[in-house]
Amino acid sequence: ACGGGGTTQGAAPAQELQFGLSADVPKLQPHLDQGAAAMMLDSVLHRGLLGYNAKGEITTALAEKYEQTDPTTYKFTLHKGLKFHDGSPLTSAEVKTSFEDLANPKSAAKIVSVTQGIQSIETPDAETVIIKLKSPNAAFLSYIADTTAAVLPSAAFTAGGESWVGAGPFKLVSHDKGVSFVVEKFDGYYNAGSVKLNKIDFPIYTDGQARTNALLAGDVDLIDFVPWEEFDRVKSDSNITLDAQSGPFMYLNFNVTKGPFADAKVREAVALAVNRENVVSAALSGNGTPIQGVPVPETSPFYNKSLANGWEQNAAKAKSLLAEAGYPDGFTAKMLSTSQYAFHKDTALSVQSDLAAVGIKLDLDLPDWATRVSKGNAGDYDIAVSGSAGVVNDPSFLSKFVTGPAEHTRSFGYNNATINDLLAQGVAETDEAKRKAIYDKLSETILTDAPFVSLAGRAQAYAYQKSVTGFSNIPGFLTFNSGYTLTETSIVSP
Amino acid sequence: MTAFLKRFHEHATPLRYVALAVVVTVVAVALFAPLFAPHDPIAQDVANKLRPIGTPGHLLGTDQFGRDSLSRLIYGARIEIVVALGATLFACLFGTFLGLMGGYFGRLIETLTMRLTDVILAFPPIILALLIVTIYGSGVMTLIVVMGLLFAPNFARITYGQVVGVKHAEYVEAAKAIGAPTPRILLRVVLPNIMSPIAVQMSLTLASAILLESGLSFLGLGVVPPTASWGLMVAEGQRFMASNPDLLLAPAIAVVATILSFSVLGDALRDWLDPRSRKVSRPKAAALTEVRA
Amino acid sequence: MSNNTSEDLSMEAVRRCPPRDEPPVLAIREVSVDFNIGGERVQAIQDVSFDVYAGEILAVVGESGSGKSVSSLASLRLLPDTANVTGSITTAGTDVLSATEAEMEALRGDDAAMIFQEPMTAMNPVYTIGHQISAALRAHRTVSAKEAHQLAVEMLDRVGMPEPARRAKQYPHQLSGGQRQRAMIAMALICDPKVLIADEPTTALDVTVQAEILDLIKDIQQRTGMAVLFITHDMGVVADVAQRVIVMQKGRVVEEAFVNDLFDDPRHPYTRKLLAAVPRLSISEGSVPVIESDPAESQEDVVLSAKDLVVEYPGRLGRRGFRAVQNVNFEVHRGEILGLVGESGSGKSTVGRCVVGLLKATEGELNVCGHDISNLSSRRIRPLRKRFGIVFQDPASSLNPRASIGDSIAEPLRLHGNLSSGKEARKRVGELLESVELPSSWYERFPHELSGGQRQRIGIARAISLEPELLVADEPTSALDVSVQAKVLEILLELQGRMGFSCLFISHDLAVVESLASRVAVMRNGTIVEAGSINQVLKQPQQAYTQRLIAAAPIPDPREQRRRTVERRAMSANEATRA
Amino acid sequence: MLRFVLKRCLLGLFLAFIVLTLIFLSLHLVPGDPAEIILTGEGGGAASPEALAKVRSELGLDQSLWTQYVQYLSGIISGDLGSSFRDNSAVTAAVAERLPRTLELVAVAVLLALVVGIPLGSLAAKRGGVVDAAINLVTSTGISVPVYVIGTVFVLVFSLKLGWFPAGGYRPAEADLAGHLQRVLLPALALSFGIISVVSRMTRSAVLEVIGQDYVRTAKAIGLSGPTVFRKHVLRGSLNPVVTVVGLQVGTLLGSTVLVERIFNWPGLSGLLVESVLQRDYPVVQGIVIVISVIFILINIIVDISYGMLDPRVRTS
Ligand SMILES: Nc1ncnc2c1ncn2[C@@H]1O[C@H](COP(=O)(O)OP(=O)(O)OP(=O)(O)O)[C@@H](O)[C@H]1O
Ligand SMILES: Nc1ncnc2c1ncn2[C@@H]1O[C@H](COP(=O)(O)OP(=O)(O)OP(=O)(O)O)[C@@H](O)[C@H]1O
Ligand SMILES: [Mg+2]
Ligand SMILES: [Mg+2]
Repeated sequence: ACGGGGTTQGAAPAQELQFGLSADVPKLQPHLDQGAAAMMLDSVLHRGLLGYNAKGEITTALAEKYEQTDPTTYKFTLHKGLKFHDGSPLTSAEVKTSFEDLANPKSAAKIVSVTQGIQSIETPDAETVIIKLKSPNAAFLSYIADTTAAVLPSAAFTAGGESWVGAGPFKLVSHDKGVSFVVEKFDGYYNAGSVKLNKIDFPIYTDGQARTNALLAGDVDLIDFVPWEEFDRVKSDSNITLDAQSGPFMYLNFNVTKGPFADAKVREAVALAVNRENVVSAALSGNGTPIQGVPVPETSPFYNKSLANGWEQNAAKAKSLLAEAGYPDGFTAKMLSTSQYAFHKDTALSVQSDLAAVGIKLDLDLPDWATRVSKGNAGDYDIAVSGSAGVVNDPSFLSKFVTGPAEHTRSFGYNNATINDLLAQGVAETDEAKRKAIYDKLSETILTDAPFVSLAGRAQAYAYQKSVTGFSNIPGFLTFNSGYTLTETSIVSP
Repeated sequence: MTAFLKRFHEHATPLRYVALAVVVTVVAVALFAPLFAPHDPIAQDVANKLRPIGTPGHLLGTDQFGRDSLSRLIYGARIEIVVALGATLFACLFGTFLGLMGGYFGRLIETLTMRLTDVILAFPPIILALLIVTIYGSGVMTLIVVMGLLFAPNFARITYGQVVGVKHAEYVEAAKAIGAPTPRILLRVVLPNIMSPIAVQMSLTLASAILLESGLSFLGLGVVPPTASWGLMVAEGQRFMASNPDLLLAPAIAVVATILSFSVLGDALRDWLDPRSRKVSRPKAAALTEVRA
Repeated sequence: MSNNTSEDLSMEAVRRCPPRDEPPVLAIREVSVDFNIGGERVQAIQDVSFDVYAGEILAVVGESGSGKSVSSLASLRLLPDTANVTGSITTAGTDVLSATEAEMEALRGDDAAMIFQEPMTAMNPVYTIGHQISAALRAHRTVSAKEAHQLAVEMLDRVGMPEPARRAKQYPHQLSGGQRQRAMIAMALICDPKVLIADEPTTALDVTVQAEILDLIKDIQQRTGMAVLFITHDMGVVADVAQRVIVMQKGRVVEEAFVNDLFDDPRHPYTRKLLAAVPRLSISEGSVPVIESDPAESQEDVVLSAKDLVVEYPGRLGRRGFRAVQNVNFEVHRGEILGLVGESGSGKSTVGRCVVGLLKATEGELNVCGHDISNLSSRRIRPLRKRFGIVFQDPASSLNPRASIGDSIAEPLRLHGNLSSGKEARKRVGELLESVELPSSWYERFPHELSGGQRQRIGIARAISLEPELLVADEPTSALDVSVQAKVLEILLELQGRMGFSCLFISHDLAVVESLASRVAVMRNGTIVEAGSINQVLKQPQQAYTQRLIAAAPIPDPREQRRRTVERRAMSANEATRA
Repeated sequence: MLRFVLKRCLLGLFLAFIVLTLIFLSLHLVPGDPAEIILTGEGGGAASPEALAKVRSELGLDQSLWTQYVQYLSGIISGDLGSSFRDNSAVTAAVAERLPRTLELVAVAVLLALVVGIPLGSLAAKRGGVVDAAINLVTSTGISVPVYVIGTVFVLVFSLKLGWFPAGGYRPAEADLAGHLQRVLLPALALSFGIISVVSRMTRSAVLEVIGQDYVRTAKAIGLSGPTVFRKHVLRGSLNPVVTVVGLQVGTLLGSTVLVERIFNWPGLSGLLVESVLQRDYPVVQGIVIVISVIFILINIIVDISYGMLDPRVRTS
């Protein structure tokens, strides 16, 4: 294939990367951004105090160093002479305003549930930031290492948090709406010396197949979000590396305010009735992992093998649970999913077939995504297919799926005091062994109360030409932070 | 019926017989789908997914759920026939009516009818479909109405364009002069003389209907899964096109064959309606060359 | 135009002895044509042979549907695909049945030109006539578009088109029947063809124009030695122009003779019948068959009256309209046939269309069967329709091409005739077909499968199917051979006798008008210039135009016609000098 | 003539107003909340009720429908199509940027369709028999294979297999003309497939209709060559339905090139339209629909005028 990027041939490759991006980003709001494409841009344009390395370990970023002075106090020391792309200085004052915004419920920051726990932010000098929490939070650092905790220039807050100017390793040089972003290396970056790429061109390819084709044709060097149907095709190309990690996961929600699913037994029956292998195979083209219990990643220290398979398929047990709940002959219910995303629809179809086997007949409601979200938020469903990810790999991410106001990613009307309690204990506990015990307990509760039914982890993949080195897909939910590794990426001659 | 067949035979070419056979087969298969289908079209068997065409037991292979493509194709014919034909007929009747009225009467009626079509046309089809379906929910009936509404303006405009050309013809005047009431003039004089582009448009619309059904199914606005429809199968197949082209092949061929057959029959209808071409003239040309030789 | 006797005499000589030493320009040998109708072969002509030599006019007369048009179309290989032609045809040196398409293209329009029978459908409605004529020229000559247009205008002028420059820019539908025909003739003559095949070229023309056209053709022929195959049913015209005549019947040539011989001594019974049926203008014979209607009675019963009728055609795209009829007044009484004659383009058809409510009068009053038709909505007119009928001038375009002729005739019966069954309709249609001398088995045929005269008869059958009180007949017999014409006239007279039917009879054939009408009105330039009883107008014409009209009417006697031509030329020469 | 155009244009404005009102109302009837989508993105995000309320009020969605409508209308009258919910940019600018791109695709596709479709249809009509059947097969395939399948095949073959073209994308013509043209060709070709078929089938039927007319025989009789007869008389007489369908195709395509745009990654208007619907970006949807409808209404006016041009018997008044 002929090179569109002009980076695949020649002796000394220009350090210019063509990155096929999966979506346009109309507005960049690092504190809010949840989409893969937006987070990718956040990770090159912006930086927070901390970051992640390729293995998913917390590293320093704008903060040269940090320490936890007591269970609720963190002290960060910034690099000297930090600058935003526009040349304005980045000092502790900017860090403070940024964190205040992150903690403000009205700003809808992605990690607001964590940042709301901030008691105070002190800035004794231009390079020092001291953050005090109301109560200990074992996962606090993981959260603020996410791209969302970027430090933004104060101008951003008058623009509602929108910011194309940051303190990240690259600065935006042009944005052709719907077509591409171009960023160039920012010489004022604290670690500019180690950044090898001079320029990254992000042509936008919203269609997965088109994106894959562009990579295979050599038009681009790297793509994100490889569609599952295309994994085999990409893998079979010897010039290309497919870098997949388990990412977000698919699960079922219930409307627990009415009907059969108000009964935990029925929900558990559902959990036991579904064949997760089929979901992986049919909806994700086999590129995922069945999750038969609480979705704590296997790599996590909190992973408990005995609990991880608590929802192993068992149709007989499911049936008896249904009978116990008073539905020996099953019932009919409405299942909400969306047709806008094929994997959501296919997951629904797979589940529909499994549940039919135990007598639960599901009528599918497959509107577009916006309607799906509205209906989810309004509880206009009996059972729903969802897909989401935690922000961090720390099990505290589970709170997102079981507590909080009505929200389409959560079972409608679900509220369980025991679970809420255990979650609170979990983040407050700093001792790892004790934490593990708490989360095991939480897992057990979830297994029987089934506030959601996990189905499968989706393999989230980047794919790139062999000439691209240093880029890597950060495992787990951190896959969306993989843009952090672009600072180490370079292009070598093949 | 026998008269029809006789008339058909008059214009018949082997191709037209094949086309008739295809259409009859599709309709029969659709009617008696349970008799023909080897499997339950929605029964999943993920272990046997994405089998290629020619797999024993799954003649046309299986899809990503391991559902039998042949059975889905057979059941899909039902939906396709109902939806595509239904929408086409609806569009044709409604649109032709509007066009006839607008073209023939002119003035206020023209303004009302033709501007109504302008308004419908002004909405990009996908948007109109999306709006209606999201508001009223998807389903076969909605599909028929949506697509009928969408395609009606095409008929209206084509009819209109033809009618304005024909309405001053002397034979129309002659019909007026013998006191034929206007509806009769429209139906018996004007319509037969403008029928051929309408007939062509019908076969085109049928194709568009299947395509749009496919597109809408793709956007989840079509028939509700797991019900099969050809359009849905084509849309699904496209996802796996690069890796498993077989999945697309069967429904695509079914769609092409059906549309081809309908357009061949459309041509037959055209010839049938056109007295000038009603006697197939090919043998005559041959005779002429014989004479010359 | 000079008119000395010696030239006439030399012409007479030519008529007798066409030059036979050269090969014929058009040679038709044992040609047979059959058509495929619904898989069956229908023989149209059989073993037809004749020759046309340079400088000669061969007239073809015969029964309507006898294959005259088919033979002429065959000579230029213009028959539809459904036709099967055998035999041999040589046209201007080209073997027509084996020539390549390119050879045919070079032949057609240049060496051999054709005038078609029905000019309405034969001209492309989307081009101006000027354009179409210059296209015919430019197909064979390298001239600039501008020059070609100029020549086209000149040609139009020569064929007697009034205001040729303006007309050249008009579309066929904006012209009267006769004007279209003149455009058609201009198109055929523009390249000075070696052989001209003229299929009823003057049927739609009033006699004055007809006379001019005939003169023109003769003129060109003398100048260039053009051979002319002249199809006509008008024996007067035959007498005027032809040197030799062939007579066709039922697809065969039944007689071939020099013109004088044919009139003096017809051999074949059909020829005799034909000549016997020819209506003759009384002035040429001295005896006047007068059909006197009782004026006292008819005064009461005015079926149709026009007062200060004005009709205007709207202009296209905002241009000024055209006033085709101006302040016309006339009355038709019950049981009366009013003849309407006059110059081509004078507004006769326009009046006719107005009478049946197809056109709205711009001004004035038009009373039909007791209703002021110019003020009625079309819905109110409809019930009246069964009381009046119309025969359109152009039969080809007035028949629905998608309806079988049977259905076309049955339509009024179905609408008004409260038929009890389809069978009855078939029966009635069969009767009607037979009454216009067509086989009742033709129910299923389509208009394009008929000859011009046959189509015209369909139009007549349709118009009389309801036995109307008032009939507007626009040149109803123009395309009919005289024997059929006689039959049709008989039907009209019979209707008149039986049920007091009235008729506005538009015609350019004065003899026909005379044999049918009791009164006649003469139109020119949109006004009625003279009106009165047949005797009055035809015997003592007051207006110069009427006089010319009568002088121009051809007489079916070659010697007499020669004399009249000389007279007429003298008259127009006088007029010209006076003017 | 001028009066006719003027009248139709005024009427067109009124129609555009109706379209506008309809689209405005129906968009608000459609379930789905712009604020939710803005805040949650495509991912499985969650948004707090406070944040939702804040965004709604920023977008003016908390006002009554009537107020929103009046505001929108007054904006339109002053030539302002509003600004996007998603990035606050002016809709006018977005449309101005995207429209030419889609128009370009459509124009190239329609041009191709005319250049190929009319001769193809004529050939089918003239030759009949096997040629006709073969063309019928090709055109039937052309109309029944979805454009996204054809497009995908093109990419797989021409870009991946043969490497002749890039696999989609867009380069502004003024910056990189060659790159621009390289990327126009395949999508336009894919798009033209269906139109070629439509044009060809319409042409075929219309030609058959005209070819038996007496005036065609006359044209032959004056010695015009076969091609001239065909071009000037047969085709000319057949154009009416062809013009009609081409007009319809152009109009319809403007809003329906989304699938091609997606497959070839062409940042056109149609893609933006669909995306804006999915994202419930009302002002953008409204803006685009208005622009498309105005164009369509104009096309229809042109087509109606052309009836009068093509056939003098049709009186345009
Ligand atoms: N549709 C039309 N638009 C404009 N002018 C027209 C139209 N129809 C006829 N005319 C004009 O009106 C005049 C009268 O036409 P009309 O057909 O009544 O003549 P006519 O007396 O029947 O002649 P002919 O004997 O040749 O048939 C002619 O000059 C003709 O050009
Ligand atoms: N296209 C056709 N298909 C079938 N039959 C035809 C066709 N054209 C002519 N005929 C038949 O062939 C016969 C001869 O027709 P032709 O037109 O030559 O008659 P004609 O002598 O010119 O008569 P007229 O004086 O009435 O014009 C008629 O019986 C007619 O019905
Ligand atoms: Mg004839
Ligand atoms: Mg007339």
